[in-house]
Amino acid sequence: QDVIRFGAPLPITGPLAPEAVKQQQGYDLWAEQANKAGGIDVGGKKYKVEIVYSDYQSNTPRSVQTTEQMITQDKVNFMFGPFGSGAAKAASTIAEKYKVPMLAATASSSQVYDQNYKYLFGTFTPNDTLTTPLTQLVKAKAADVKKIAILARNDLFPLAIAQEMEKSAKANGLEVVYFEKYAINTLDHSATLSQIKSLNPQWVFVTGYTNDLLLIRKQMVDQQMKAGVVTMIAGPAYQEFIESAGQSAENISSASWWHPAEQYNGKDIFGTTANFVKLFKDKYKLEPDYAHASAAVCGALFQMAIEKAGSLDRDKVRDELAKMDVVTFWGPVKFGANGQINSLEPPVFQIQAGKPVVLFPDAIKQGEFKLGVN
Amino acid sequence: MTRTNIALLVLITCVAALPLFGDAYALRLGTMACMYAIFALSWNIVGGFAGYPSFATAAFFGLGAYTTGILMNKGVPLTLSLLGSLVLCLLLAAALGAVLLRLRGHYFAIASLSLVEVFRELVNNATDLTGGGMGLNIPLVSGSSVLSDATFFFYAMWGLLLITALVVIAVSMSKLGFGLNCIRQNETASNMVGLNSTLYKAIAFGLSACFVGAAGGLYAAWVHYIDPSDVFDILYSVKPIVMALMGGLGSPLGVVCGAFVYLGLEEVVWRNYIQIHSGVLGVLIILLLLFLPHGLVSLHAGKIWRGLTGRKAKHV
Amino acid sequence: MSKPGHEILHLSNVSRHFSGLKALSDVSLSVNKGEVVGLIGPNGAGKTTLVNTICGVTPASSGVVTFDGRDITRIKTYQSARLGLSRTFQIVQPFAEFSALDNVAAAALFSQPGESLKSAREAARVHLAFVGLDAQANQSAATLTLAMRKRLELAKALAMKPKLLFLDEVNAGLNSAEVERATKLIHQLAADGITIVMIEHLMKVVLNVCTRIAVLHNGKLIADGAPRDIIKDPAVVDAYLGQQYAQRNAARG
Amino acid sequence: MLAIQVLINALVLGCLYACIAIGFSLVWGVLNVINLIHGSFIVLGAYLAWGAYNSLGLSPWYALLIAAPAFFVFGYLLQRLLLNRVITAPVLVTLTLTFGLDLILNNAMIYYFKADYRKLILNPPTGSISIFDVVVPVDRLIATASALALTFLLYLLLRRSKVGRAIVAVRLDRDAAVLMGVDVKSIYAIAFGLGAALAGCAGVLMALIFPISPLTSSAYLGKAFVVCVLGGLGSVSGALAGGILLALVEGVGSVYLGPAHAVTLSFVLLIIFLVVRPQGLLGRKGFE
Amino acid sequence: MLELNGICAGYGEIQVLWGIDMAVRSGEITALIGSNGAGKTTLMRALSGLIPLTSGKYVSEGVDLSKASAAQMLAHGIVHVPEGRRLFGAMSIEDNLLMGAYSRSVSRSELNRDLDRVYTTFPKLRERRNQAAATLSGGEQQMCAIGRGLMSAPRLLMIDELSLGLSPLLVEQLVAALRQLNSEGMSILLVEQDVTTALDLCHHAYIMDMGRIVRTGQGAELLADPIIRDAYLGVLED
Ligand SMILES: Nc1ncnc2c1ncn2[C@@H]1O[C@H](COP(=O)(O)OP(=O)(O)OP(=O)(O)O)[C@@H](O)[C@H]1O
Ligand SMILES: Nc1ncnc2c1ncn2[C@@H]1O[C@H](COP(=O)(O)OP(=O)(O)OP(=O)(O)O)[C@@H](O)[C@H]1O
Ligand SMILES: [Mg+2]
Ligand SMILES: [Mg+2]
Repeated sequence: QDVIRFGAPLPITGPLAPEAVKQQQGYDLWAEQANKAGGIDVGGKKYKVEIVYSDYQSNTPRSVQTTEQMITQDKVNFMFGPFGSGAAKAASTIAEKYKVPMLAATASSSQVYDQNYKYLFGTFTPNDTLTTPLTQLVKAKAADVKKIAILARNDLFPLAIAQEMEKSAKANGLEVVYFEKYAINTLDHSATLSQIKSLNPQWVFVTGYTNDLLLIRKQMVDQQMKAGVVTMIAGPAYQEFIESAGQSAENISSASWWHPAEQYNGKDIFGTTANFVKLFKDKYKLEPDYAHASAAVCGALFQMAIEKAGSLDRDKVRDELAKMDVVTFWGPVKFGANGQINSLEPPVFQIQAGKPVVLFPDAIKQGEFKLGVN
Repeated sequence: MTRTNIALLVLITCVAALPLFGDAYALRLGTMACMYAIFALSWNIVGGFAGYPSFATAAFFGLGAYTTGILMNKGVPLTLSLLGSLVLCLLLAAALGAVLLRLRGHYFAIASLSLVEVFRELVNNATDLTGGGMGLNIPLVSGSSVLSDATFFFYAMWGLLLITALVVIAVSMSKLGFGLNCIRQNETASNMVGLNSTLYKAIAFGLSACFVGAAGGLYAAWVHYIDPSDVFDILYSVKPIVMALMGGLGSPLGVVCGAFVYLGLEEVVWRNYIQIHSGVLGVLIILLLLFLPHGLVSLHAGKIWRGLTGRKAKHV
Repeated sequence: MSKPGHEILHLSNVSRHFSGLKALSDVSLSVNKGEVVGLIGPNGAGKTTLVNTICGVTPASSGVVTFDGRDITRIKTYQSARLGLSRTFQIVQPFAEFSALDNVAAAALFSQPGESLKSAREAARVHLAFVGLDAQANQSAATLTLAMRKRLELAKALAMKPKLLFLDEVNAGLNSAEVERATKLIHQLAADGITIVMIEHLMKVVLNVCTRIAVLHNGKLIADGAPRDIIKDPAVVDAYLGQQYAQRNAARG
Repeated sequence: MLAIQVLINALVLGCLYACIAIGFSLVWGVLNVINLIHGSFIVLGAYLAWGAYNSLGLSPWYALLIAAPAFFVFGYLLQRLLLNRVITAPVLVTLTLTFGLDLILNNAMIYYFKADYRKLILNPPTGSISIFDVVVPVDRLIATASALALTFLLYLLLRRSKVGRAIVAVRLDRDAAVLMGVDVKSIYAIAFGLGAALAGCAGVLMALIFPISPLTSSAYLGKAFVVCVLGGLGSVSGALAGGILLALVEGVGSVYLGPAHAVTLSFVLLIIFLVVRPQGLLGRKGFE
Repeated sequence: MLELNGICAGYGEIQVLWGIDMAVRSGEITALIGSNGAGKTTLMRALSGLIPLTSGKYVSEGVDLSKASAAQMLAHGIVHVPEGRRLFGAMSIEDNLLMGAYSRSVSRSELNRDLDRVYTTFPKLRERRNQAAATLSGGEQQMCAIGRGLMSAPRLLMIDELSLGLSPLLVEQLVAALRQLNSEGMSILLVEQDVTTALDLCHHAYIMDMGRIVRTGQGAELLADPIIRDAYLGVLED
């Protein structure tokens, strides 16, 4: 039986470990679907999908090492990128050297793509596509929001998105009364939050990974900090954030690249967004979030490109990816010259009654923006 | 020159033959092995000879990486940048060493550990120069193909290892090495016989930092992209110690063997156990410590013989 | 004083305290070249501290120390060693893993600039032979007996070619025969022109070798003079020697 | 007002830091072992509290009563069976051993609990009290009180009880303690067990305040290190002083220099402290 | 009180004691004299269970103690005051004394009575009871060490190097204290370099050399023996 091997480096241990689970679930779901359909059709011949996993211990140098190992030793045909912007950027150097197409499921920062590599593609639009609609929504719905405080984890993705936020806040006439980074591994934010509280911002914007956001949210409540708008990126899209934050998640707003409420009718193996959500729920008894979906769509995109190329030749598949212009359950997919997707319109949402409710774009809107976070 | 030092040079020479057999990934592993051997040898100058348990390896690795990265971004060629890393780490470590090495034992360990944190946060916050949390791109010094690239960096790292080993051997045979040995055994007495221990320790700390710094620079050029949490990873400090302990504290041959064996184990375990590799590695470390408390160098024929015949080894 | 000669060591008003505790207060003392000065005093009087202060191990809190006409109050230990001040430790401080030979070689090597390891080892053999440790030259210091380690201390101190030698209780814990041997060595050193300051509780040794005795009590110098006078000094008897000793001494005449 | 709020925050946080550090300090001070597994013990304690609350409905205060003996036994056995074999070896050997143990425990936790973050949410929530605009969260207050109580208990134990005196004696002079008839191996095991029990209890208390994940162990360990050195090794009151000092530096630093610099500041402070006063805030010179 | 039969012991592969036969009589002061490295300390360490015997046995009042641990020796009332005092420096005098009583399970009031007895023997200790042991002068430390030994309720007190590094005055005081304790019925085994003092104080003495007992006899008798004078007393005049 012929197989196509895909390499997927995952941060199974170390600080990013929770993300590894999501990515693996997304990849596995796609592989299962593809194999159930008989495999990938390459010029009339069916190939089974096999995904090779490895743990890079949330350590960027190791992700580079494992990428090379997968390409040279495990002889994978194609690569998925490691998690996040930093590792994807580092690993893409290897893919570029070996001329192996790499699809990064979770790299949004434009810095990842600024080397104009030919073999790297990513399914997250640039960070400003999240912050701009957010700002516009707040401007439109809460005119009295004048002051914003921004607190960012000092790490590639969270910091990049905070900087975008600062830009778009300034562009929209908001006053940025506080902009600070916090160190990775910070346990206590109470002093920082007390200070923010004393500045009386109407909008508090925080970035970080799920644990940072949970920590900060809890300590905001402890400090009895109230604000008209509280935005957190990227945790609130995750079910575990909502569960762990409980009551305090209410009215937190966020933005992400995908939402299960979207209604695309795709040409990929999953078809409609609803179908993807159903398949995912059946398999994992969980509501999928954007991280699951992005991993799955990466597989689906590879499948389409390979089938279109009708060959396993890496350059041909790469060219198909570069030319790609198609609608999927994830949304319309078209990559820019630098490899980053530029066709998505990321949704803005808010936690209401323990559920993420889409506020924007209007086409899939589920509810109205609510002010006031206690 | 002692027999073990000759054995060390022979071992390193053998490693140079790797490109004849291995592909690019093997070369990557070889490059890593050389890098860790440099760390372990360097650590041994302070930790093994002078007996000061330093955790500062990661600090100077990161510093060296960023120095080279920044210089290369300013158009300085690789060799000069590496020299820059080496000299900067040498001088800075010597200066810091003069102050920090007044501390003994645990206290020194903690202070050197804090150096890593301080350096990382300084680099993290000097956003204009280093890119901070956004990381730093380093221009490619690319050869033509994947393999020639890998070979280039392998030999570069190997060469650095050879230089490090030669320097360490020279130190071990010199007055400096003798003095560091005195300091380890009894610092009060060392001072009393006219040994300027502050100077000796500063030199030792400087030497133990400079090759680590150069290796950091080479690493940065090799991977093209660094960020603070990668290069100031505390594991770069811890692993050389584990390697030195596994190989045999104080013996240059031992620590290099320790480095190679540790990396070999890590690679095998990592490949075979996706979910539980770090646990398995932990078990191996513990078993090695319990059954080979004096390191691999103690594993010579006599020892095995005594072990088999059940006679107790002599403890001194 | 007993022997004429120029002043080699001078302390004026030297004090040293350890957070509140005054271990030395206003000690003024001078030692002339060629003298053998005994430094006695009750336990905790500050004798060891005085040596530490002179050698720069615990620098003086106030006061001035001069050696050979040079101010050495703030000098580093290793510098004092190179100037020709050497000492033995009350609690022996060998390089435990080194052989006896290398212990002494270290002393020769680092105290004299320009010495090479090879020539230091050669010099070390001579000093080991002098203290009678030549048979143990290759034995590691950790396995030597206490008496041998005390002799090793002495060999180390000698290898530094001292002008002024401090001996801190070199006889403590030695039996009478050993003490006698050590005393002979000290006599010989004095004859070679080395100035010696010795701290000692064994009065018979002190009386046997010292040309002068200084007495410390509670960090203060309470007496300084010829041995025969000192042991009759009531203050010294009260603080240090005890009535029994004085009586025995008086009985002997 | 901000100043007072920051000060209060720091006091409360300082006590929590002390609680994190105290077991670590005890083990380091008595056994001369830098116990790298301490952070993972704390996390395991937090899981215990989480599990007890979510599956048995047991409030964390009762979980303390389970955690203390359970961790004591765990620590006691670990020391008795494993660490005692290399206890006389140089410090780096025991350090490497605990490094290996930590790899195992942490990996096991990731394997069983998965790496996602959990949070113990009390129902109903405890809320915060505010006096003149100064806010203090009740759960932190309770945790602080418990931390102080634990600290005080340990202090009493070391100062007043026979076992406590033996622990101190072993720390000061192992051989002399043997001569007094002290069974050094079991005292070591008791000390390590106590250290583990304190870590477990700290974990239970931290579960109320911080998200729970195997991945936070290094953050706890880092804090324990700093607090312990600031306060003085093996000193109970020192841990408290060190904890509060650290919390103050972090708090003031993050307000006046920004939160990213607060960490740097605390480590720079640590280095300065080490060089100037290696015995720590309350350690006494010469009695290491 | 204590019978030693052919005791051999050492450190690892280094044998130090080569068949020691010795008897320590009840109610007497026994002195152990010998040149440096003769093995006196080693013998004491073996007797107190700090190092194991390689062969030989010792018996106290019919009980074989050859394999006893330090704690078991203490239980038999055999107490060792080690060379170099080995006080717990950061602990107060009183805590040091209480550590002496560690292996006994007695009531607080009995402990207080014993403390009182020690303080009566060494009044200086009562004065300084809360001072940290490390800050004491050498002689005070020696008193504290002996006091700590007394707190273990010894029937046989073994003291290694009684006068090491002590001023003549303090030696005088300690000797008086030991005489007093002995007159109250305590047996004492003493290692002492100052042969005159030791032979003067003891009832019986053993002389050790190279890990063997070479002479034994009554203190006064040995003191008069010219061979002993020659080998151990030296010619230095007092
Ligand atoms: N580093 C130190 N810290 C604190 N106190 C000290 C220190 N060194 C010495 N002391 C104290 O200073 C005093 C003098 O001590 P020193 O060692 O000089 O006495 P000594 O005369 O040598 O006594 P001995 O005859 O017992 O050796 C003592 O009370 C001692 O406790
Ligand atoms: N820990 C040890 N390891 C190896 N050998 C030792 C050890 N301790 C002592 N020795 C050796 O054992 C022998 C006897 O030593 P011991 O200390 O019993 O002598 P001692 O009679 O007490 O002498 P001193 O009068 O110097 O105290 C010596 O040769 C010594 O070197
Ligand atoms: Mg002294
Ligand atoms: Mg002895």
